[in-house]
Amino acid sequence: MARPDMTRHANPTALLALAALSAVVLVWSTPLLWMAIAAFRPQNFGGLDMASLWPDFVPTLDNFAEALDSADFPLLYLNTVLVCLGTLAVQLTTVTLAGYAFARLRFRAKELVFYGFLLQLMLVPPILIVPNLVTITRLGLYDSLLGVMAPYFASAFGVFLMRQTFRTIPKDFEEAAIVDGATWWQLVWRVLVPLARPGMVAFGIVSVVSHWNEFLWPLMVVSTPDNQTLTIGLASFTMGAESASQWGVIAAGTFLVAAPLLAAFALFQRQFVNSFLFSGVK
Amino acid sequence: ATDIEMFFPVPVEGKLAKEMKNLMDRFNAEHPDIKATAVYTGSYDETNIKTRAAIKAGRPPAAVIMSANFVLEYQINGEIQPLDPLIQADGQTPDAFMGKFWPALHGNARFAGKVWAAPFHNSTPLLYFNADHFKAAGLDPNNPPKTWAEWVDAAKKLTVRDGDTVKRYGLMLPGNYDYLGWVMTALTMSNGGLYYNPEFGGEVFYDTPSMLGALTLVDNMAHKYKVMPDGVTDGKAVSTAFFAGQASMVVLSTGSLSFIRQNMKDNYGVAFVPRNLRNAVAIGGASLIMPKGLSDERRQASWTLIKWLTSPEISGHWSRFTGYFAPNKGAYELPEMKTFIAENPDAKVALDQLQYAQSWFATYNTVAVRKALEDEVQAVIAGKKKPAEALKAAQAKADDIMRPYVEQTALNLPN
Amino acid sequence: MAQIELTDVRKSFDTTEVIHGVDLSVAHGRFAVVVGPSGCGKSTLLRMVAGLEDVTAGSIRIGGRDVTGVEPKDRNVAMVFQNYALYPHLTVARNIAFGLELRGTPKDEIRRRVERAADILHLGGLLERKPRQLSGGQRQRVAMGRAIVREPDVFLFDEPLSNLDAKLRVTMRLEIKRLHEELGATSLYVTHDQVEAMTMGDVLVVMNGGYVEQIGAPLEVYERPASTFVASFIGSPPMNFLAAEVAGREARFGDKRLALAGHDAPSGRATLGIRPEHLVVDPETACLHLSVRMVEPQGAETIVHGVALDSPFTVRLPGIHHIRPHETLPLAARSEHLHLFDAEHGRRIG
Amino acid sequence: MAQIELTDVRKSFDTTEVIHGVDLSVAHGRFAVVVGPSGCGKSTLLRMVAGLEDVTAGSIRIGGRDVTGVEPKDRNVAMVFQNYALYPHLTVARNIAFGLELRGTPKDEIRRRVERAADILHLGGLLERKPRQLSGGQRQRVAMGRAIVREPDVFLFDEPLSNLDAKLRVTMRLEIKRLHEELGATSLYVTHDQVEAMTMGDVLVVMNGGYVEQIGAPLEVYERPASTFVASFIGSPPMNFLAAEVAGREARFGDKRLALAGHDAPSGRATLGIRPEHLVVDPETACLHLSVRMVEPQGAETIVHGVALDSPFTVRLPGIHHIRPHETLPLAARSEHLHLFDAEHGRRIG
Amino acid sequence: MVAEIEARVGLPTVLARRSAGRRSQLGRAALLLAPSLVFLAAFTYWPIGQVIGQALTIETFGSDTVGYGLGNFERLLADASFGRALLNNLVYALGTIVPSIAIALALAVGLQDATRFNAGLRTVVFFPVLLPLVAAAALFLFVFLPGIGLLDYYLARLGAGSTNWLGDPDIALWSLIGLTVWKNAGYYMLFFLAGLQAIPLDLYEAARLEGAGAWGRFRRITLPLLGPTLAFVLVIALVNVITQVDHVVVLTKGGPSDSTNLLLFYIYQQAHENYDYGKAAAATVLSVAGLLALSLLSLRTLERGIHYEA
Ligand SMILES: Nc1ncnc2c1ncn2[C@@H]1O[C@H](COP(=O)(O)OP(=O)(O)OP(=O)(O)O)[C@@H](O)[C@H]1O
Ligand SMILES: Nc1ncnc2c1ncn2[C@@H]1O[C@H](COP(=O)(O)OP(=O)(O)OP(=O)(O)O)[C@@H](O)[C@H]1O
Ligand SMILES: [Mg+2]
Ligand SMILES: [Mg+2]
Repeated sequence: MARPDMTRHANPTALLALAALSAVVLVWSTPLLWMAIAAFRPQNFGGLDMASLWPDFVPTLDNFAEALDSADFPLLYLNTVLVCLGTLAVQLTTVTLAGYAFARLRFRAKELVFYGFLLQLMLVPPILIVPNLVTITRLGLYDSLLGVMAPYFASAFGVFLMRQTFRTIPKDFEEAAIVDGATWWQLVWRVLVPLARPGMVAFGIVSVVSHWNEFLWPLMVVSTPDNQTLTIGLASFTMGAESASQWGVIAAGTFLVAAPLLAAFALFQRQFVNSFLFSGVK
Repeated sequence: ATDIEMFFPVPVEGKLAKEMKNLMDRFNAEHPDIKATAVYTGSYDETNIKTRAAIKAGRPPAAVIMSANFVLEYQINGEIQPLDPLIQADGQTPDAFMGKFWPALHGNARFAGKVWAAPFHNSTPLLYFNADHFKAAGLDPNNPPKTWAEWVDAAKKLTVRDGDTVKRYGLMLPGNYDYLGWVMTALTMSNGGLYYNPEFGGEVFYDTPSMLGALTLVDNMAHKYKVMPDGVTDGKAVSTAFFAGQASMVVLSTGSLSFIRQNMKDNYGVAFVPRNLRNAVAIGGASLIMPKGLSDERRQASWTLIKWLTSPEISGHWSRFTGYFAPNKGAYELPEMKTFIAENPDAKVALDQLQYAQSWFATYNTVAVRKALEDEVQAVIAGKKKPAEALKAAQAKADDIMRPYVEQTALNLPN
Repeated sequence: MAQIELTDVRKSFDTTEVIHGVDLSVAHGRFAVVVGPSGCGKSTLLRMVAGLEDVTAGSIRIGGRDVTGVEPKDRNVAMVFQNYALYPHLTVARNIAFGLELRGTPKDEIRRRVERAADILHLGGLLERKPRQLSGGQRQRVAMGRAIVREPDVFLFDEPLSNLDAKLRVTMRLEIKRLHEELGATSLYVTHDQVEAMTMGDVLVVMNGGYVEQIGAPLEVYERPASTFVASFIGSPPMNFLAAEVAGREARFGDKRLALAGHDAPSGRATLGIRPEHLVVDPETACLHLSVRMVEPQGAETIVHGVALDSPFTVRLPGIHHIRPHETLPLAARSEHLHLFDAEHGRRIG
Repeated sequence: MAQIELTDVRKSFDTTEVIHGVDLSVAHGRFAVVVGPSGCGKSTLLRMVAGLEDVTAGSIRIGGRDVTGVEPKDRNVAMVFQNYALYPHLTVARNIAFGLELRGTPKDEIRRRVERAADILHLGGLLERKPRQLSGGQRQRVAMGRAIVREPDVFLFDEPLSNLDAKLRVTMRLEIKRLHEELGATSLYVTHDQVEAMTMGDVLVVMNGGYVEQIGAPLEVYERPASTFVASFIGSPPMNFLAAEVAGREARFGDKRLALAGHDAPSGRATLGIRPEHLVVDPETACLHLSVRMVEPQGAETIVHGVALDSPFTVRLPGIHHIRPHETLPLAARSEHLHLFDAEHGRRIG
Repeated sequence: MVAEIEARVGLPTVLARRSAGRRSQLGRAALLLAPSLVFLAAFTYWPIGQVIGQALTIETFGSDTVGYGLGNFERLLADASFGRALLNNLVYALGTIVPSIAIALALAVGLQDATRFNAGLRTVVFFPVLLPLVAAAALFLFVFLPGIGLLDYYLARLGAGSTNWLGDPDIALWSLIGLTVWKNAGYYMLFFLAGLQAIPLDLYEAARLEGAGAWGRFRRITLPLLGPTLAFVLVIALVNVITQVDHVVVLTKGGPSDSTNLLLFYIYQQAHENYDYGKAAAATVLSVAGLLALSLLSLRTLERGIHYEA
């Protein structure tokens, strides 16, 4: 939705605001810009100008080659995609159902149960490692992608988001469907779920981004190299304790990992923002 | 075939992970009845967490390449098994088994009367210096500083100033946790000290003259001579500064050797960590351990793998690839290794220093006890505290952390 | 045969009763309009018939069957909502087909029926559009389509035209009427617009505050409103009221008297009602003098607002009149156009 | 003195011109109503006067001052929005006081003025409520309050009544009119409801597709619409049109002829217009026979829809008539009630 | 289905409806919540139970239980490092939440027009959110590198001297705060963008006519109407400053001299470095309780704000 320009008449305040905005954006983009340049900079362990943002060199793909060589990237991508989408698929189910229940149904102790859900957000990860690994092992999911996903199958954040989304959907739609003869599950799947899509997209972004970039938990659960995810592959050359400073390779590797998300966001950012708009978070 | 998995961290470079996989393929080819998988498990710390979590979850790995100074705690907590029975089953004595490794490595592998680990790759701190800077400052790169006095002198000469701002530091020491403790151990030992009681996991020697001297040296470098940056410098920052010619001398692990060798543009040299009273450093690196709770079959397969990985040939191969030194003395008898040493005299320096190396710091709650000192040393480096008060505080804190253990052991007196 | 019968239907939300016992019967094929001011309970009544609200007491029968506790989907009713409630993610065709799909009607049958509905409603070219690509009137027609395609026993409408502009409202009200004549299904139509009510209904149900005030044919209600409330609600501008004294066949107000031919009202205080359109300017027979305050020329007629006998008073004169504020209009009314209500409760007395 | 003058005002969004050069002058204290179908540019015109939209070409003067490039806040205009735009987080009192607070009016003065506005608009008891606790009509009044409290030179209204129900619309339109008479500020009022336009305006500005079709007093526009568009837009039900042949002082359509007394139309094809209210049922003088399709009794009058000479045709008869579909009504019209438009462009020709 | 209807019709109608209405909702709710609850039970409530149990269990070294009680809490509260971590976290919370929300809000307001250019800028600002932690930490080591790093390199051009961003205990926490603000502002911006679009434009226009300047409109309309969004973002931000600080700890491991030790890392240390599960659990219980209390407070505001909408 295009909004008319509210600072159309140039005045000092507007200019000041514009300047501040530019400054912020500059600060925000600099590390990224550097990363982009460093990724293409030939290995340079001598100069003082490693931080230079001026591409005064012949770009090279060596850094990417080296990063790619450090791990089986196609497999890592595949595993990561599986984890993200698998998690999301289950989450969307659980979160939609629960979100609907909290938004629309009347039952006793609703508030209390809801806060019980929110508890999930507050837990700190390090304390969960051992108990969850024990549970995962008992379920026979140790060293499997399913084991990586399982703890996230319920999502308090998602339930919250979907609850807000459902609340913004006019009751008329439901009542129309009821009169038209919908059973309650037809109501949920054929009317509410399609209407709640923005909320799902918004949640999808949050969920995929966080699982795409997750490191510690996959590292704990997965043992077979065939089951490892991108961040683990990336860590093998960014986190060495005694390692020297291969900034170029690190930058290239980071790009490799972040590129799909970045591309997706750049392409669909309007839809993303809109999905947050309609998701009832406002 | 028996499936076994081995956890391994990558302490240096991404390439290692790949090479480890090659090694495993080779092992599996040579041992058709065993299928070993090398599992990359992050840094040393993460490997530690994962190992423990896996043990708690009832899925212990068959072998782990574990930071050598964590081994003691696994033994204290009863989570690993001694290797003695396996050694003996091979018709060997533990003495003979350990005898294959450099003596400096024994302390962190064999204690409390048993063999708990097999050294896999090891390191010591080394002094790296920029030979070009040496020449420019009128120093002889072939005769690097050997004593603290020469060291200070060299550092002063190498430091380049522009008014009040320093353009180039004469010396940089890694000051992040873990690295700092290791460097301090080296300095204390070089000052005649011990740092901790290698025979008992409940005692550290922080508040001692030898440590005070070492810390005072560091303090002076930073604040009196101003040849070293004020405040903590991360290990990675140190190596970057060294590459960039911003630091003329640095203390880094021998593990960085091959990387520096391959990428350094300026001429460089390596030397022993300078001494005050004696030449001495602590070893670093990792050993192979075997968690408890393995089936006989897996235990045997794991043992086969451990022996294979620590054999002279593999040990030497890995050493050449990584820059760590090979713990197995036999490795250096092999022709490839001899050629390698001849071609890379800097590797020889590391090896030579090994003669003077001692065990690595390991106590009950190693990390916390070490951190007790490191926090205080960092405060000194940052100019927040004086060495004497810092060491008192460190000692008190460390004693406090170790108290439960001490009370159950050394102070658990018969009534 | 699908007549609707409500027997002493009551509804409470929590502890507040908002429908206080409604009896209503709509014969098969009739078009009943429920009209009343905002908040009087029209929607609630309709929603109880649809099954969207529970009935607190009483019973509802459709086509003779007691549906009081029956699920909405088993009542075979269709409803058109005020905001149309078109599913934004479905095309017009799928919106219309939705109810049939839910029931698992065969594909062919659905296509046939949707096409027929589209024909009836002139939606031919729009079937593949999404609701947001439609104008208000088109949306309204799609909502109708969704209702008729199911061939329900009963149609329910909740202010289906209130979101349209004035012109379109007129057009659509004719269209709905035409549709009803074509389909002949029993309909219950809720509105607060008395013009809609008058023009569309076979039967008018006038509600007020949870009670039914009057049920009857539109003109019957217009001609013999049962109460001052109905009298003022039906007809625009609303009926004028004067406090009067009835004595025999005469009504007195101020210093005037008016013969009450054909009225059988008891003597005593009463409220006299005269519709604005029943007053004529006639200096000869004038029984009232209107002091003009404001004039609304509407072209076809002129509405004159003013004060007579200390009460606000409105006159509706056909055609164009050049009347200015502060003039005085002498007004006459015919006796048969007078309404009498009891002074206390406003019930019709003659 | 705050007359509004627009001189050849044009507006383009991107490359599309939506206002094609409007000249308009509203004298001080007059109430001008801009009326036209949806999308014709009414709001855009109003917003340009308010300063909320830039003017692409032309100039706007308020009270003689050229305000074309002036910030909205410096134009001393107040505007009532269609959705009222009440600040949901502020009480009624603070909503009304908002503009004054911004200008740093002293607290006392604000209180005094808010109270006066509340008095005028009967908002007394509501001052501490939040907008969501108000009914539609109350919100509308608060929006008015917000406008009048600033004592602006010019009032702008953008369909302020379109969100109210029928009854309330009638009441509020009288109220706004009364208020205007009380305050006397120049007003520009946008609506698409021709009844509002007719009854409220001193001046009517009829727009269509970005052009002004006619400017004039309401009755003038009603009596002599400048085009078929105006003729059909002003008046409800809309004017009936028939294709006719003008020859001399006679119009022929079908096999009928009608004398055109007082019309000076050139001979040739033309469109003949007759308003529904100007037809009478008269078998004697009938010139048209209406085949009845639908009857809408409205109490005070009866609207009859049907077909005559193959064109849809509507008749508005005063009072109650019991006419049934399929009857035929003989209709007569008086010559002075006929309108003639050129057949091609629909401009008035007599 | 038919049988069900018949059964119901047979009952006295009022009674049947009543019970049908109420019971089916509770049952349905249970059915809908069940999938989530199963996973929550396994991966949230069970660990919480264990943590609470652990917090109340007194152990000696080697994990031998010697009793139950509040001993762990006593030890925790007596631990200076915990106090330090708590204080650091407080500074970190204030230092990150306030500026990142302020910047996010400013960015959202500045970038709310959906032009192509703004879309690009939004992507730039959002990008840090997409950056994997394991890499971000390594990269920021470079950014903060004294003398050579990105920050010093360009600050030097502005005439500033070299700063030991991560090595100076007085500065390190603030460097990390800067990093966190950089990383999170884009995320919060997204929510604000959504919130902004929900504010009717005509409110701004009304305010403009009444004489409100850009700042006046922001302060008097945007800010109050964004209340619910603000509350929501606040909850997220609060949760983040406790549970999402890995990039911080990976960079400095809490150092130097504990100056960047935060609650989460303290818990991590207790659990995984010192094997003091009791203390770790006690700290967890306290932090979860605190977070929950604060979040509920914020959520209340959120729910209240929703009623602005008519
Ligand atoms: N779900 C509900 N809970 C509580 N009270 C309600 C509920 N629905 C309606 N009411 C109340 O019941 C009364 C009748 O409401 P209803 O919606 O039927 O009125 P209506 O005649 O349709 O009005 P409108 O013309 O404004 O739509 C009102 O007082 C309303 O406040
Ligand atoms: N911001 C805008 N950008 C592009 N086109 C616009 C914009 N605002 C209005 N228009 C177009 O300008 C024309 C006139 O719009 P305007 O809103 O003035 O009509 P209106 O007469 O007020 O209609 P309505 O009765 O529906 O309010 C329409 O075609 C509309 O699509
Ligand atoms: Mg209603
Ligand atoms: Mg408009």
